[in-house]
Amino acid sequence: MTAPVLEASFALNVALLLMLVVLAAAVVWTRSLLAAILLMSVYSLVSATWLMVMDAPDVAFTEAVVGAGISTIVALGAILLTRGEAVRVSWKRQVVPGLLAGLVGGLLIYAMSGLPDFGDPASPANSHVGRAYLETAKRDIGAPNVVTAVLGSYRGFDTLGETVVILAACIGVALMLGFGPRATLAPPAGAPGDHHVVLRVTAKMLVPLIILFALYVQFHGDLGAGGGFQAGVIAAVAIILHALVFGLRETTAAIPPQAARAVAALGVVVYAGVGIVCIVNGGGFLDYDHLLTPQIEAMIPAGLLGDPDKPHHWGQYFGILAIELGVLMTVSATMITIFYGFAGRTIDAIAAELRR
Amino acid sequence: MSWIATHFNYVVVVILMMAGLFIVFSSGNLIKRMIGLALFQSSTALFYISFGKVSGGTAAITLDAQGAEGQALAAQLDPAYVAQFGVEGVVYSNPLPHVLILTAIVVGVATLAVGLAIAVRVRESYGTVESDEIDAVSRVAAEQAEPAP
Amino acid sequence: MQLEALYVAQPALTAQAPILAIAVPLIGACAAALAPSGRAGWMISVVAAMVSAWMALAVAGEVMREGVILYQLGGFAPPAGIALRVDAMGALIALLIGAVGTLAAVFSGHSLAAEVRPEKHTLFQAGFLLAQAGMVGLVYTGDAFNAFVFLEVSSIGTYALVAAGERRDRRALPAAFNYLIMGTIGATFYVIGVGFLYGATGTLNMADMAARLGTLDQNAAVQAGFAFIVAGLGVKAAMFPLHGWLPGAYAHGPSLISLFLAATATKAAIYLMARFLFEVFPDGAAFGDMFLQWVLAPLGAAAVIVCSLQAVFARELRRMIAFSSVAQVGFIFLGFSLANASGLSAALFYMTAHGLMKAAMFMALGGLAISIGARRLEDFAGVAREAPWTAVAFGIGAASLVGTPLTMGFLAKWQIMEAALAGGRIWIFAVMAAGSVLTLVYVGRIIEVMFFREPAPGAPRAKESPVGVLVPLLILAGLSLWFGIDASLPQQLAQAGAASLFEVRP
Amino acid sequence: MADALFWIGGGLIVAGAMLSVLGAAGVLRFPDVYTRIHAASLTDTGGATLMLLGMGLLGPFGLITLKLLLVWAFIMLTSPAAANALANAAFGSGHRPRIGNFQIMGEDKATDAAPESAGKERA
Repeated sequence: MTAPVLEASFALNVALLLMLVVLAAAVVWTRSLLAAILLMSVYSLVSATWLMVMDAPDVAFTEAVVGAGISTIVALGAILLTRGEAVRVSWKRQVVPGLLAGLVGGLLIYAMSGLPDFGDPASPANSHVGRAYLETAKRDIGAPNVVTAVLGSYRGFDTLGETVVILAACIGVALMLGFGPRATLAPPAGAPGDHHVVLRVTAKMLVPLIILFALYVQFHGDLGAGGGFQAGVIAAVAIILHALVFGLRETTAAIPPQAARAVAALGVVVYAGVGIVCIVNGGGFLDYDHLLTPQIEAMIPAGLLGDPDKPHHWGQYFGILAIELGVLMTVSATMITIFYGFAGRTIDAIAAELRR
Repeated sequence: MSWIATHFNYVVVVILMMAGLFIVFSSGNLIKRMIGLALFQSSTALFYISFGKVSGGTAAITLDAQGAEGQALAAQLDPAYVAQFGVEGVVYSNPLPHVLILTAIVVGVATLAVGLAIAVRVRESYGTVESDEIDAVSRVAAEQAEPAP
Repeated sequence: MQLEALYVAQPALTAQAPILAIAVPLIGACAAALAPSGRAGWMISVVAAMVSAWMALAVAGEVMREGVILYQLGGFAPPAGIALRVDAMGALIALLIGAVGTLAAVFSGHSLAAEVRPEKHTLFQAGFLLAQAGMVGLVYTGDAFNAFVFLEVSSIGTYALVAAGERRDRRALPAAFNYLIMGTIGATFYVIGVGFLYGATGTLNMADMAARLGTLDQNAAVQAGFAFIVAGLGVKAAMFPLHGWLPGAYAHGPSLISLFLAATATKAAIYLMARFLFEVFPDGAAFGDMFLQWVLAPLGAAAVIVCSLQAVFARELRRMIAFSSVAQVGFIFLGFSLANASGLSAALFYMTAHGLMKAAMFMALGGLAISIGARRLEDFAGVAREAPWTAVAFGIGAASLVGTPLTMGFLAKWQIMEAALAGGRIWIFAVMAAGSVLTLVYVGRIIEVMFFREPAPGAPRAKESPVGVLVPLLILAGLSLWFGIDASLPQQLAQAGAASLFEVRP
Repeated sequence: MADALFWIGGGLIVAGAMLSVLGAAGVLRFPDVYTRIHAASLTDTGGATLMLLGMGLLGPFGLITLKLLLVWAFIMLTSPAAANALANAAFGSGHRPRIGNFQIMGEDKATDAAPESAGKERA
């Protein structure tokens, strides 16, 4: 097979990947956990850039909000509660892990020779199901963003599982850190030595803006990059910002931890409930074409969305809207729960646990 | 085109996977191991996305091929490339790996959160997050008499 | 018992039964998380698990009547959409998960009260139901990537549930962490493997994948995909020597989780591995047969011998039984390695038998743990006097583990040995015999301590388990005995499942 | 006209990038926390402004321009606030600004490591 033509962006691809390798090497090498976490954050940003070059804006968006955002916050919280530096590992203890990693790497390198060339449009991966989605998505679903169509409808069951995984993490973190003595994080406003007026004013302006942006990302997912998951993380970041600036007590007064957990569970109920409604209306699970009964569908004005002459897949449209809402609820509530879990535990709480 | 150029991405993926696995296996610090695990998991994202890329492609957000934007994108394609693969109109990259990796990233952050939460509890219970010290504490506890229920 | 008439639900319900078996515990988990009190959470958990088991029963009946069930999700035909694909083998494993899940949910009422802080009960029940839903999904799904998602659904909550055992035994925390690391590496290996297969075939649907692999030259990517999938699922299935996470997680976790994981978690992973071994990589995969002969068989044999020995020398009772689980996984893999229908069917039957007996043993220990906090074997001296029913149920499970006639374990072991003899693999027969002798040694030690030894003076006295524990416990023990006499139900499903996989092979 | 816009826009982007690089050099070379924050935050907002302006000239006028404007507003809001918070935190944790003449470059590292001693060097 002749090699496909490589684009100009290939140079960018190579440069970004090399940066990733350097960052990974630095993570391996450093003993400071703070440095490792910040390097991983940079790694996520660089890989988000790389994902844009790879034509994957949805993934890039997710990687940026998750890798550089939430993961970094959670990991920083964890080292605050544990320890900032890893103990040096003697070189003898690194031989066997090195050999193991080398073994896996060797197998992988051998296997990679069997993969199609980079960028090959005729490779099996790019020509079978993947190509079919591009051709049928507009017809079956009606959303221009094929990634949203596949995520919400063709492989909606995967996305349900993904939402459930998030709920499982919510339950897991709540079980581990959500109970016992709680800390309040920041001192109340007006306490002596409080210099954070600028921060408070800015945060007050930003929190509603960030939530607005989250809603934009949520509802723009059909047309461009975005969707429930990214929007959920962004909305959670607004709440986390509030907690960091105004203290955990203020934030938990507005959104109690129990409420956050309840919303996380309700999100999955919304998602699975859409599936059940489809069954009740005579379709299969998550078959959005049966989401609306014909009577309801007849009530929708033809010109509701743009061109009245074009046929609309109302079931698919509202189905994806509803499940994205479920994803938004679960993801944002889970991220808030995770933050509450880590932020609510302080060294004092640890001491209290130890005395118990 | 040499093999290195067409498989460069895969080689990088392998290096990143090895780095992640090495950290997980070699480090004794629980937090560092979680970081290594995150690195290892994220390398699978690079793997999937790499073979979903189509040369000359654009993001899988369908546009009107006859419209101005579609025409402009189609015009950018190398004629030799078009002739070789018979592609026509706008070329899109494969959306399926993107969907799979969205799921995988989510799973990754869920794992990270639960793992770090357990690590924090280990610190609270044992006073350390180094495997060696935890083992030592456990060994001492095992040698002592059985604790009451 | 005629299986075709096993259970006939209404047609409309039967058609939706596969998805309901997954969705009901999922929604039940959310309801449990929202429940106002631990007691309400417990009730939700029991009901949801029971409905899931009922649906699994409906599916099993349907599979026996109609053969493989295909259920399209989202109304899209595979490979574009995800489909559930249930064969007899999957129906059997899901039935096991449903039954053990229901009994475990009943048992959890008393067990959690003794082991977990009251305010955590609702979340704990939610996590338990998520694990159950994830395992049923893992067994039913026909999509390779969807299987990964369910693998994680069933695992991520479980890590925290194991760690919640720290209230009684703080070693649960590092054990859970270790479990998380190993489990995640396993799942990631699986994803890498699926990635290779996707790169080679362009599809994620297992049936489609199998069809396309059949026409493909076996290249390096396919081989590596196979290796990574087997290694990844091997970690989840506690395949020797990747079983390092298992003894700690089972020995230190809460009783409910140990019992549920020991009975089902490894089984679901083994089942998925079997589907890849025998279904996705069809006859063309010469390396598949080589793998069975030269990798799986020796590893299985090593597991049987090494881990049985570790069980013999273990000091803590739960650890002993946990090591025994790894050894039993070895028996199952020995059955697989025969690579014929009778070996596979015997291995499937063994999986069911092992699930039931291990569930009974861990549940009995959980019942005892309510009254005494004993861990070491000696501390259980003479418990049969204080808690006779619990001890008898444990004894029945143990007898089944050894392979005493009239128990399910006997039939299971005998079938594998018979298949080994029929296939001319004398050495497998010998390993199994040796493994059984070792099993007898450590089970004998336990029985001797529990039934025939005087309690140490001044030691805390055990109490008989409450009724809420005894009922599910005796049902489990009764099932081990019942299927030891009339095994037609699991037997038919196992045989049908094995036959359907092997009819495509020469 | 379009040509001119292209060159002006491109020039602004390059200028913004240069400013960012200068900022990075400042972070590396300036002696204490406060001057480093100063270097980072000023060049950050300035560089971003120039680059966004350049992008606005390169792209078509319309929705994209609006988005760039929003991005700019967001950066102008957050970056100074972040710099302020950083300086506040540094002050709160005992870092004191270094005031006076510094001849010996080697001393920088020592004083960074021990922020309390920085006060002694005040002129």
